[in-house]
Amino acid sequence: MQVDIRIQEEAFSVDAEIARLAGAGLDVGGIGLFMGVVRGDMGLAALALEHYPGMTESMIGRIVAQAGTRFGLLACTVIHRVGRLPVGAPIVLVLCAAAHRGAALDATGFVIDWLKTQAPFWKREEYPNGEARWVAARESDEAAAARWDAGGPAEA
Amino acid sequence: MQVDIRIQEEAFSVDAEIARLAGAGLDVGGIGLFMGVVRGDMGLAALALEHYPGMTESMIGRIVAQAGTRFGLLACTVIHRVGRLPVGAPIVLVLCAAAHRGAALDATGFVIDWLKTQAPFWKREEYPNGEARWVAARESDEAAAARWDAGGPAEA
Amino acid sequence: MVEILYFAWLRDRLGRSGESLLLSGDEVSSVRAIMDGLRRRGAAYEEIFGEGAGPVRCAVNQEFAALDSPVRAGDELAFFPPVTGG
Amino acid sequence: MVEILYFAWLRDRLGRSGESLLLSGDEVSSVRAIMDGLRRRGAAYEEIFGEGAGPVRCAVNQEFAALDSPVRAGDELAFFPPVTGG
Repeated sequence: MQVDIRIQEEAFSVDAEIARLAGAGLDVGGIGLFMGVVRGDMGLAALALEHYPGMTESMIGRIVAQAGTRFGLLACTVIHRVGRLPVGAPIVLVLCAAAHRGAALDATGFVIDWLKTQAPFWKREEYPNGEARWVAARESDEAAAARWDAGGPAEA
Repeated sequence: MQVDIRIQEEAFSVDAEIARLAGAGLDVGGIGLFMGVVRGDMGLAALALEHYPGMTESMIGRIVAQAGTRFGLLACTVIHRVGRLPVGAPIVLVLCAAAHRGAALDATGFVIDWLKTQAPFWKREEYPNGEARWVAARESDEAAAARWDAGGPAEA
Repeated sequence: MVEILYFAWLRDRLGRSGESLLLSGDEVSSVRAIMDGLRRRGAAYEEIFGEGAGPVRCAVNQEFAALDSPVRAGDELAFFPPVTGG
Repeated sequence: MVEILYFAWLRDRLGRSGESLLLSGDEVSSVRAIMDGLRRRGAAYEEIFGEGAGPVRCAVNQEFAALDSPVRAGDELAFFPPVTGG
């Protein structure tokens, strides 16, 4: 499996990342993608994202490796942005390439669900009036990840 | 819901299509995507895709409308290419934008599964030795669509 | 008139993508009756509609239809294999 | 030495992103013992680790850890809120 995991402040090009997957060979028949975007409801101005360097990459690496085995992935790319991101900005990109569509889409859901609960990132919401508050974790994210199985990538 | 359905010979830019979704407003928090690619296994050289103009657009429109209602989509774009497509070329793009990731990814699977069984496209495989054969429909595609429910978009 | 369309291998075997069929103004036919009529026209039609041919689907006015669906003058009737897009 | 790291609102409230803690070469402590030791250092620590503070998670050497996980000299111990990425 071709794996690419990046934590960066810069924006990314989905076309460029999809082109890079071509390196995974001629067996690719389907590509699943999830892109998270800074949602602007509730008057939010921007999100500031921080992470735990080192641990982030290793946790995402573990999630991707498990997705690769479970879904027979040919390639997987995860890009997570950090720093200050305005409303509408892409935050995270998950790309999974497989021979068939079911595996590609299921793996995409698996990776983003586990990333939400296992990768050490933290979001701070910034409002136009200068107020800021750290986002609280959501129980629904734990439940979404737990759907996939009892153990999950943390146990791998 | 912002809807864009196109049947075309030309390639498409995923970045451009994602940028177009921004028109759906500030509530977009997640974008799901499926891209089908001409798989090169078995020595295939190219696929030739034909469709039933008119019926194709109306069937895809029905599938997208049902996905919009069921998953609360904010925007959905479907682009399906026709004509001769070499190995590695993108065939189809499904993009679903929603407030949250679960809806965006589920809707993406719903649209591509129903498109496979309800939209009148036909693929012909072309081999390097000049042989060509029409692709037979797969029962697994019917089963994948039927997962979503008993009725489905055809009944809508 | 009923406009008949053929797609994919049906068109290849017939060597035509469509044809018109005369139906009088108030006559109500069916997909099955039209197929049977076409089969009597010769070997090429027998090859696409007869026993031993591959599975064929049809649409009336761009909606999937069944063999006993009614067909009237002005309708568009299409024959094609099970779809394989996506 | 144990290298201690703080993230997100823990770092904001403490006003520091990390510090070093002296642990003798063969001493085996635990996450809980180190937290208890820090709480005795003053109000800012009590505010992040005490009753009524928000939920806190920890990692030892970049692996999620439990309160009774062992901590030895040379380890990296991080405290942070439940994660909210993606």
